[in-house]
Amino acid sequence: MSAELEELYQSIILDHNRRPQNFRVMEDASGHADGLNPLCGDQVTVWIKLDGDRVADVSFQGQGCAISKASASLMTQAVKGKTLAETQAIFDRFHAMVTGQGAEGITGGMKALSGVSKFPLRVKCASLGWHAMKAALDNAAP
Amino acid sequence: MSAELEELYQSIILDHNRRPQNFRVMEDASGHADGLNPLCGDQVTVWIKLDGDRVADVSFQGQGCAISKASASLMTQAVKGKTLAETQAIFDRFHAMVTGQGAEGITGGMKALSGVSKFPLRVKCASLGWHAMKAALDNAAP
Amino acid sequence: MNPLAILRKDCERPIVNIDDFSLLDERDHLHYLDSAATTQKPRAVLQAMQSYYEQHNANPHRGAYELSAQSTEAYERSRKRIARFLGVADVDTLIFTRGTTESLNVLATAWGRANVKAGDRIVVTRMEHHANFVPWQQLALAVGAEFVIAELAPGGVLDLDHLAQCCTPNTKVVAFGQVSNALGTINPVSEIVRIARTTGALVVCDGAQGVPHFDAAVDALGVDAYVFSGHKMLGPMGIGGLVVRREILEAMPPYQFGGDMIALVGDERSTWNVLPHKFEAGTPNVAGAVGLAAAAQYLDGIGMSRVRAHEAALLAYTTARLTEVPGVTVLGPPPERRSGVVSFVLDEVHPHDIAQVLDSAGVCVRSGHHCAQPLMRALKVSATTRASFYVYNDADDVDALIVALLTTRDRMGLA
Amino acid sequence: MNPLAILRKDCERPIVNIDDFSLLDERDHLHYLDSAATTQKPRAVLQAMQSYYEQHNANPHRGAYELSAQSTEAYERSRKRIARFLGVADVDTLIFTRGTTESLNVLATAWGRANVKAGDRIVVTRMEHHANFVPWQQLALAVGAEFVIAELAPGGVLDLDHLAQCCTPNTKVVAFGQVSNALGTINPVSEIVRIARTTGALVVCDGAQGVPHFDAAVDALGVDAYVFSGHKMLGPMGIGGLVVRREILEAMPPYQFGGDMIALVGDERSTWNVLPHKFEAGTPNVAGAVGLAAAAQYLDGIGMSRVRAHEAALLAYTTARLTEVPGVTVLGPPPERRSGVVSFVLDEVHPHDIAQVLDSAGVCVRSGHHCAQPLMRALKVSATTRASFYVYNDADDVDALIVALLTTRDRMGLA
Ligand SMILES: Cc1ncc(COP(=O)(O)O)c(C=O)c1O
Ligand SMILES: Cc1ncc(COP(=O)(O)O)c(C=O)c1O
Repeated sequence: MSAELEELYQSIILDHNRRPQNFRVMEDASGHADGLNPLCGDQVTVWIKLDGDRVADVSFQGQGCAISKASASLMTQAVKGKTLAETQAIFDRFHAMVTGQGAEGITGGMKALSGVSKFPLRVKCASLGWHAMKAALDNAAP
Repeated sequence: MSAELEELYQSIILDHNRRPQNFRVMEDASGHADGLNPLCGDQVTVWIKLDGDRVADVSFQGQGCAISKASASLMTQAVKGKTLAETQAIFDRFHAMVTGQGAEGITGGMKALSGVSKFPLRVKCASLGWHAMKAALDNAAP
Repeated sequence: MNPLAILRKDCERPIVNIDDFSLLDERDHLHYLDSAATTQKPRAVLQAMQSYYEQHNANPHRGAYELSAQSTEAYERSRKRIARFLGVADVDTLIFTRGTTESLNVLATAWGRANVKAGDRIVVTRMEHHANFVPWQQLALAVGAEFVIAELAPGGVLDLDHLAQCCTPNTKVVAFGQVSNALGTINPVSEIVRIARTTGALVVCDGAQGVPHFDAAVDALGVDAYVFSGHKMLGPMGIGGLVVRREILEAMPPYQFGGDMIALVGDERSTWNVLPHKFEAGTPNVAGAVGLAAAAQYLDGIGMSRVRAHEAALLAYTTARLTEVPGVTVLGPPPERRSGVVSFVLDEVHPHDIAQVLDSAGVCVRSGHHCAQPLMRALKVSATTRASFYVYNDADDVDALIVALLTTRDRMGLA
Repeated sequence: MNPLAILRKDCERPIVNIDDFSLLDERDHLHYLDSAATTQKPRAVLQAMQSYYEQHNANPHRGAYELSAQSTEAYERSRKRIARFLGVADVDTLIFTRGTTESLNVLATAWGRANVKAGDRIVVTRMEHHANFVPWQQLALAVGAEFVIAELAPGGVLDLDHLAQCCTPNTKVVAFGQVSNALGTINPVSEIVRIARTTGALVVCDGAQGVPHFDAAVDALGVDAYVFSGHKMLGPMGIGGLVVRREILEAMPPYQFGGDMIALVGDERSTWNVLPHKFEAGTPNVAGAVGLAAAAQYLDGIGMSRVRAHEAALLAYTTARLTEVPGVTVLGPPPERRSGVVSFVLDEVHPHDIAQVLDSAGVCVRSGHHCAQPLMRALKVSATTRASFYVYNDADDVDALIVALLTTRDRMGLA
């Protein structure tokens, strides 16, 4: 078992995979969007509720690997309660981290996703929920 | 210049190429047929006049390389006046010769075509007029 | 010996000299279990292509010089060699294509557009690879035909009764795989053909997972069209074939237009060359054909019955050892009705994560929908993990797979 | 030095190390003058393919394991390398195909069937290769469009006035070759594009004889679609490309259906993957792409301006020396407007016989219609003899050609 693999499947990731946060349908969302990885069939839906320019609530559902599920779960934790500008900044930091451009400014559980950068094939898995979140924001009725 | 090439372009071949025999349209033919080699664009038409089961007259026209032209010219000489059965036998002997199965029973000018067997690519050239002759016989109104 | 040891012994060594496969030879700890996706190539295949380029490279068919004649000869000799391997007597009915996908698209487009009309019916099976599903689905949508899927019976086999119901008199195409790439299911071709022949349909067999693994004996199958890929049978990428009964090929319009496939090109109309050229527009992939012929030669050297037996032995050993891994469910029919493919799910672990952990142990397996989304839906899984065997695999590969699966459970925090 | 000696000096040596080309290196007396049909391959190209198979061979795109990732990486890196060579900035608009013929068929079928209607007009030129003629002709016949041929002006160049007349407002396609394979004529692309842009037509440039011989700078051409073949630019057989402006590609329906090109496959409908995958159904020819990237690398190493200059020098020397052969007429425009191609007829000798005698002197030239029957009709010849040059040719090859032509006259009994 390589050290890189240890880092990929940290216990935080496994926990979020087993017990994903905010893993539910949201009836009164301002917007939602689907994400699909045609290569592996993974699929996620993200719901967003806005309160002014703040993410009042965010949730997701879908099927996918541990990385995609944990990453979506961590995403919901990271952006809930944040302003749109903050959300964008978090997205950018996440993206920089998983594509190997450094983990600057990353806080909390999201750090556990840093191992992904060593596995370029898994960047898509880790990003699936994040891109769906961005798309849900774009779709959101203000 | 290889010996094989000398044999391919014997002077009989060159003569028939320059002054092909029976190189004319036949108005009162019993049948005619076209031959085409799509690779090189060579093309020939052969006319046949039958008298009972005898080839009373045969002619050709077209454009092609020295081998195809000389071979068609020699073909007309070989089959003119022959019965259908004799024509078939001559065709078979010609075919055996150019495909390298021996020149048994080959007489007259046709011998000059034996060099073709060393050049598999030219068998198609040499055969063009012969196949058209066979097709013209098939088309011929008896 | 205990039963497991006997099973292991039956597949203890590969049935080829592993030196023949540089990639496997040089990476000692690589356990390549993804041959259903693509196979590794023996040196003989790479060497044949290299020699062609170094000794005979020229554009075939169009040159009056010797080098071009050699190229033509290399190409057409390859066609003969492959036709012999396939059991196809009428050599010119073997058309070279890029592979299975292209072959099926040729049929669905060139034959399909000319022969399938609104109200007609096209029948495929639930277990088809997308390549033998989407072209027919799209043909049906384009012409307004009905697209019908013959479903599975329990156990991942085709429901022949349902197939028979699907085959109504207006059925114009019945397309099925010889072997499912996702499950390994070997389909009963002669029964399928018998059912399909109750209609006037074109009977199409996707042999992509057939010809690499047993004697395909294509002529004896009694189908109208048979398709395959070179890269799945030790051959190079970018070459494969389409075999169609001569009358059908002759009546079919060309698929692509250009050099070599024409007879006369007029300003307004054109006419076509004879078979096989009519269906091979443009400069052919001579080196690819030469490589594929070398692969056929190599497989004949082993003997297809030995290939089949070796895969069956690997499958039996794997099946036995998988019982050691808690939570594994193998999909599809029992091993006797499968080729060398094990498609499985592991409770609580996503196939993608399995493949990842296995990879770090040098075990290459495929995870995902295996280009068979319609099948995944019917099986109610989003993806599976698939290990597939070939001539260079042996019991060591299976052992590595089992150990890595146990590690995966561990790694994913399962008790 | 006399003028001829100066011309000879300018092309005295090949601009590559001839050791790089095994076939030419080992057959000392071979004068390969048929590169317009297909080129010889440098070792670097063969080596790149071999290394791929020996080190990274796996099915790309679909695997979660490292080897498959390497294969994907090799494939996509090749796409980037070739796009750079072509001068194409939007990498994903470079679609890999089998070659020029397939690329043009993709356009004529996928784009054409969706966009060309009865009463529309399709314009091609008189000098097109069958690959850029017959697909459009057949599209026109299939949909009831008008198929119009822009004729030549005297001297084997395109008649731009006639082209302008042909380009009526209902014109939906203007398809032309960058360079004529039969005559070597270099077409004035920017003027053709300017004329074609007076309509709303899809402007298609067949670059099969362009990109091997000078800097193609595809983006700068201002065309909508550009097509080419790998085997004519030192690359392997079985690979080539299609570059289309992104908006057009995105709006265009897929050409073939199967694995990799799909997003979701439903029982009734399917959706497609993003570019470039949407147009690359089935297992790609990774080794072919890798080989083609190596060819691009090799050509960049020489420098395309040197390639062009060397061919021009060979052409000048050949043109001068051909005057020594009685009865030769060179077809097409003056050398300045030609790439490295000499297409000629010799009084009283059929091209096939010329090629035969030349072959026995080791001189490989092409004889025939060069897949350009419509052009041959206009030139009122049934066939020509064509010598075509590339980076490995030199003055010796030209000398051998001239001597062999004199022998031919002799051999054919001409005074
Ligand atoms: C059963 C089956 N059909 C079709 C295909 C498609 O083959 P290719 O990708 O070589 O065109 C495959 C392999 O991917 C397959 O396994
Ligand atoms: C100008 C031109 N277009 C198209 C083609 C066809 O290319 P390919 O046979 O590689 O598909 C050729 C070469 O034969 C050519 O020279």
